[in-house]
Amino acid sequence: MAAPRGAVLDVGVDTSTVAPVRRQRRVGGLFVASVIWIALVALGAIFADLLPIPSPTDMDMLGKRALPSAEHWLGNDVLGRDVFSRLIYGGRISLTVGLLAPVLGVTIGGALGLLAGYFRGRLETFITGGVDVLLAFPPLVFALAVTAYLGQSIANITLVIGVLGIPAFTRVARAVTLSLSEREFVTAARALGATHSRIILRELLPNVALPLVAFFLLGVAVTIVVEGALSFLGLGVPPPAPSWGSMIGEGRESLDIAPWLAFLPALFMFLTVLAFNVVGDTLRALTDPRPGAL
Amino acid sequence: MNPLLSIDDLTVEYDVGGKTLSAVAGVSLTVGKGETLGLVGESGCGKSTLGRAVLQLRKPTGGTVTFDGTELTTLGSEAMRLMRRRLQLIFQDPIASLNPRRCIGDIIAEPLVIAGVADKAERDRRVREVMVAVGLDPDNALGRLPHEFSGGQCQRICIARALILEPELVICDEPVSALDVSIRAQILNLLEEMKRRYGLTLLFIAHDLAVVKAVSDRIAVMYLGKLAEIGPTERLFAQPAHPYTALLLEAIPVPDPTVRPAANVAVGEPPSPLAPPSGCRFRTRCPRADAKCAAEVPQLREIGGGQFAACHHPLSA
Amino acid sequence: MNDTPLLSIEGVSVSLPTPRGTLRAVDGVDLALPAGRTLGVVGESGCGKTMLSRAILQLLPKRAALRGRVMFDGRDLAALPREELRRLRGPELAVVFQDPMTSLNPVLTIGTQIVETLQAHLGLDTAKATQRATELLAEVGIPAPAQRLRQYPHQLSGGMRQRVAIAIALSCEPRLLIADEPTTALDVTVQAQILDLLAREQQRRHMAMILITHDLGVVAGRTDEVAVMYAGRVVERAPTPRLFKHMRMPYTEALLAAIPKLDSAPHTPLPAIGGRPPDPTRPLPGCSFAPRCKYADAVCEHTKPALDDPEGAGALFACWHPLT
Amino acid sequence: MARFIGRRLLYLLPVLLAVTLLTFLIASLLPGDLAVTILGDQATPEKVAALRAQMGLDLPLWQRYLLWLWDVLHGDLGRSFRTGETVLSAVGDRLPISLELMVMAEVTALLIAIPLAILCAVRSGSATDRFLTGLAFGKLSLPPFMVAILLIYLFAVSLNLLPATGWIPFAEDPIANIRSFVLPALTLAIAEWPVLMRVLRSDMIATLQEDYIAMAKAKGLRPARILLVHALKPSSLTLVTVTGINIGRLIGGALIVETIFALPGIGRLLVGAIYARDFIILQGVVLFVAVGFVVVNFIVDMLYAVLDPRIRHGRA
Repeated sequence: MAAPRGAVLDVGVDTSTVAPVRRQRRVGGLFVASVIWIALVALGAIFADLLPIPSPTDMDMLGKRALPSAEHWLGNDVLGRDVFSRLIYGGRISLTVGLLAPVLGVTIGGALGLLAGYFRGRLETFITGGVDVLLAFPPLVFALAVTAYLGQSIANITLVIGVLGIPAFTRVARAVTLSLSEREFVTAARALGATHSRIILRELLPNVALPLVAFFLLGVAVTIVVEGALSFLGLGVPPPAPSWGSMIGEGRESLDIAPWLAFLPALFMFLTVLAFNVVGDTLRALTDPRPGAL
Repeated sequence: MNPLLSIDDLTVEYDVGGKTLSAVAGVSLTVGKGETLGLVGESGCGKSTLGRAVLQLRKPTGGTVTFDGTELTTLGSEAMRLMRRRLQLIFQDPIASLNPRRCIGDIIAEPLVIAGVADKAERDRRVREVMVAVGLDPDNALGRLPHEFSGGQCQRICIARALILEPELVICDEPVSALDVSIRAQILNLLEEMKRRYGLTLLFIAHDLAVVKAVSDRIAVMYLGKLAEIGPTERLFAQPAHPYTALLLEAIPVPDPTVRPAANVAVGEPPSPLAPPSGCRFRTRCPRADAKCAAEVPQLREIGGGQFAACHHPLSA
Repeated sequence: MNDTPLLSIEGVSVSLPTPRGTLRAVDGVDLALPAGRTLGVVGESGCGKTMLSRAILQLLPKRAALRGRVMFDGRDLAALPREELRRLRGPELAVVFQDPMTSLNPVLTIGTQIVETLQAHLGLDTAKATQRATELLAEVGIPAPAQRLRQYPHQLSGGMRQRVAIAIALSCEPRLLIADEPTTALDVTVQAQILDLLAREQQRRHMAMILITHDLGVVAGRTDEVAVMYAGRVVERAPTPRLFKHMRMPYTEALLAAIPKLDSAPHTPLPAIGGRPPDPTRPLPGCSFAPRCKYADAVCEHTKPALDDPEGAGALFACWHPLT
Repeated sequence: MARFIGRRLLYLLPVLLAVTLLTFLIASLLPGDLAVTILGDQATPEKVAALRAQMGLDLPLWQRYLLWLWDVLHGDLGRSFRTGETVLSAVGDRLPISLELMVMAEVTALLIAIPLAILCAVRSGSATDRFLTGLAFGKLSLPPFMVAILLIYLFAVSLNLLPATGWIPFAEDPIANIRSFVLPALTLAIAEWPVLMRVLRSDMIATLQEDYIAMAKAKGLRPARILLVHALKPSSLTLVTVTGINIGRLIGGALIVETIFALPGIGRLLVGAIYARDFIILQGVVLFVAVGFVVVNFIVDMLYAVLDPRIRHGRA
C-alpha cells in the first residue's frame, strides 16, 4: 500500500454530541383523565368525613332503593343507605388496601428479587423456590383461606393480598436485575472495586426502580380487584363498612328491579382500576428498558 | 523487562449443565512493565475469561496471578478491592458498560468516589483533566447521559473512567470490535497515546490479528483455552511457528485484489470446549497432525528469539 | 449474455420515520448488475447498505417508504403483485443473512426449512425434496447430511448454520444471490471457508451475487465490481482492481488507510478519519463526507456532488476534488 | 428430554412438600382453636380438651404435621365435622363440574384470543389493531364478577335467554346442562381472552420482526405458511406459559363464578366451607387445589419443551 496520502490524520478529538434524543412522551388524554379520576377518588376518600354527604351507614328504612334526589344524589340502596356516600367511603377502602398491599409487595418482593438477581447462587435458588411455593396457591383461594382463618378486617386483607403480591414483584425485580447484571456496566463497577451495596444501590436500584414503580401501579389495580372480589363474596371487609365489592354483591340481589345498585359501584371500580392500569401501562411503556434508547 | 503481571498455570472452569468447561486450561504468561501484550484467538478460546480471571472478576479454579509481587488469587476481598484501582478494564461494548441512568460526569468520577477522594472540587478537576486527555469536551459532556453519545465516544468515556485513577495495568477486552473502521482507528490511536502519557501496561485482547499487531509489543495466540504461541510481534508475523497462528494469518482478508485469497486455508471449526480433543487441541484441524499430537499434550517451548510455541511439529522459518 | 443487466436499481431511496424525524437510510442509489457477475457493496454501519439489500428483496420494514425502481430481469419488483413476487423469491432471488442463528427458525428442523422451500417452488414430493435437501447439504460441505436434516439450528456450529442458510438460498437455483454480511458473525478462519464456498457456488451456478460487507478486505479478492456507500449514497463505484489501484474518492482512501495493515510495524499511528458519519435524520446540503474530509471547501459544503464517470472508464465517483 | 423431565421432577417434589407444609401451617398457626370452633363457644373446657386430645391437637406442631402428611399421602384428607363427608369424596363429587367449566372457558378464550392476536400482529398499528388492543386493555379492568353481573343482567334478566343460576347434571338433561354452563363459561372466557391475546400479539409482533421471518419471505413461502408455521409456533411459547400461570386466575375466577351462578363445583365447596367455618374441608380443598395447580404447571413446562427444541436439548 502506498503512503496514506489523502487520509486525514487523527484529530483525536470527538467533542460533538448526538442531538439529544428526547423520546416523545405520548401521554395522551386518556392518561390525563386517568390521573384526574384517581385524584378525585383519592380526594374523596381522604376528605370523606368533611364532605357534606350523609353517613354511609345510616339506614333510611322508608327510602329503600330510593331514586336520586337532592338529599341522596344517587339514591339509596336496599337498606336505605345513601349510595353516593357509600361510593365515596368505598373508595377509601379500595385505595387503602389497593395502595398499602402493593407497598408490602414492592418493598419485600423488590428487595428479594434484586438480591436474587445480583447474588445468584444458593440465595437465588432459595428465593425463587419460595416464590414458586407461594405461587402454587391460586391467589384468590389463598386470600380466602387465610382471611377465613385470620378473621375479616382491613388490616388482615391488606396483609394477605400484600404477601400474595410478593412473588410477582420478586419475579419482575429479579428479571430486570438479571438482564442488567449481564450488561457490562455492572462488571465495570465491580472492576472499579465498588462494594456490593454500592453496586446494588447506585448501579442497579435506579434501573430497577422505574419498572417496579410501573408494575406497582398495575399491582394497585389488581389489588383493588381482589379486594372487590373478596368483599363481593362477603368475605372481605366486614359489613356495614361500605366497599365497592360488597355493594356490587348486595346490588346483585335486586338486579331485576334496581340494576343501578350493582352497576354504579361496578362503574366506579372499573374506572378506578382502568385508571391505574392506564397510568401503570403508560409508565411501563416509557420506562421499557431499551438500552441506549437510540 | 521486569514483569508487572505474571500468570502461572491459570485455569478457569465453568459448570455448564453438569459438565465442566475449561475456558482457560493452564495458561502461563508474563506482561512486562510498560509492555503491550496482545492476546488473540477466536470466539470461545477463553481470551476474555483470561482477562476477567486476572482481575478476579471470575475466580480462577487453579494457578496463580501475580501482580507487582502480590498474589491476587489468594487476596482477601477487601485487599482485592483496594488493589483494583491499580488494575483497570475496558470492555467490548462501550454503551453497555455505562449505566444508562447516570450522567457522564458521575460515571467518570465513580472510581474516585470509590477510592475515597472526598473533595468534590478535586474530583471535578481530575474528571475534566482526563476528559480532555481522551478527547471529550467536559463542558458539553459532563451532564449528559450515555445514550446521547455514539459508540466511539462511549469508548472514550470508558477509557477516561479506566484512566482517572492512573492505573498501572489496563486490560482491554476487544475494545474496538464493536466500532466501525473509521472510529476504530481513532480509538486505537487514543489507546497508544494514553499508554505513552500514563505509562501504562496493556493486556490487549482481540480476535483481529491486524488490530492486535498495530498496538502490541508481543502477541499471545490462544486456542481452546490453551496458549498456542507467544512471541515478539514482528517475529510472530514474519515466521509463525504454530500452524494455528499461520492459519489465522492466512485467513485474514487482505484489502488488495492482487492478493488472491488463499483457497481452502482452513478446515472445520473449533471443536466444543466441553469436549476438547486429546493431546494437542488443534490437531483436528491441523494439516501436520499425527499420532503423537493425539497422544501428547505439546508443551510451550522456545523456538528462538523469545518466540515460544506449543507444537510437536512447529513450522520452520 | 446480452446488455440488459439482470438487476438494475434506479434512483432508489428508502426513508424511515423515527422519533427524531425522517431517516433517509438510502438516498438515490443507482446500481446495475449483469447476470453472473459479483458486486461488492462496502460501507460502515448506518451507511444504508443493509436497507439497500432489503429494498432489492422487497423486505423493507412496513413503515419504510421506498422510491425509485428495482428492475429485475425487466420487471419492477416494487410494483409486482405479492403472489408474483413470492414466485420470484427462491428460484430467481435469494438471500443469505448476517447471523445464521437468527435467520434460521429455531423451532423447525433444518430438513423442514430446506424441504419447504423446494416444495413451495419446485413442486417436489416429500421424498424427492428430502433427497434433494440431502444433496444440497452435501454440496455446501456439511458432513453426514442425512442426519443433519433432523437436527435443529442450535445443534449446529455457527459455520455449519451459515452453510445451511446458503444451502437454502441455493436450493431453487436462484439467478441472483444477495449475501448480507454473511461472515460478520463468524470467526476469521470460518469466514474464509464461507467466502470460498460462496465464490465457488457463484461460479459453478453462474449466479449474480451482491456481497454486502463492512470489510474492504472481504470484497477485494472476491468481486468483479465494488460500490462504496457513505451516508445512504454510493460515493464510488468501479471494477474491483481499478478501485483498489486508483481510488478517486477521499472517503474510500481514508477507509482503506484506517484499516490496520498486517505489513506495517507495531505502534505505527493509524491514519484515522476524524469525526463520524453525519446524523441520517439531519442530511447535509453538500457532500456528506465534507465535514471529515481534508480536501473539503465551500463547494463541498453547499452542493452535493453527483456520481459520475467523467473519464468514461467505468469508474464512477461523487466528489468535487477527486484524488488523481 | 428424559433428563429434562427428570430435572423438573426433582424440582417438583420439594415444591409439593413446601406446599403441604404451608397449607398445614396456615391452618395450624392462625388464631382460633379448632376444637372450640367444632364444639361451639359454650362447650366445657373438659370437652374441648378431650376433643383436642382425640384430634391430636395437643401434640407438638412438627408431629402433627408429619401425622397429617402421613394421612394425606394415604389419601385421607380428613372429613367434615359438620356433614361427616370425607374431603376426598366432597372434592370428587364437585371436580367434574369445575373442570367442565374451566375447560369450556379456556377453550373459548383461546378461540377468541388466537385469531384476534394473529390479526392484530399482522396489521399491527392499524385501526383494527388499535381497536382490539384497546378493547382488550379495557377488559383487563373488568373482573369476572362484574362480567357475570353484566351477563346475568343482559341474558338472564333482560332477554331471559339463559338461566342465571342452577345446574342440571349432564346425565339428566345434556342440553340443560350445557345451557347452565354457557353464562359461567362465557364470563370466565371474557375475563381470560384479553390476557392471552395481549401476550400472543406482542410475541407475534416481535417474531414477525425476526430475521427468520424475513428469510421465510425471501424463500418465497406462502403467507399462510409463514404465519402459521414460522411465526405462530415460536410465538406461542409465552402463551403456553401464561395459560399455565393463568390457571391460578382461572381457579379464582371459577370460584367466584360458581358462587354467582350456583354451580356446585370446587369453588363453591370452598366458599361454603368458609361460610360454615368448616376448616377441615377448607384445608383439604386448599391443598388439593394447590397440588393440582403445581402439577398442571409442571405439565405446561413439559409442553413448553415440546414446542421449543432448545429447551428440550437443555440449552436455554
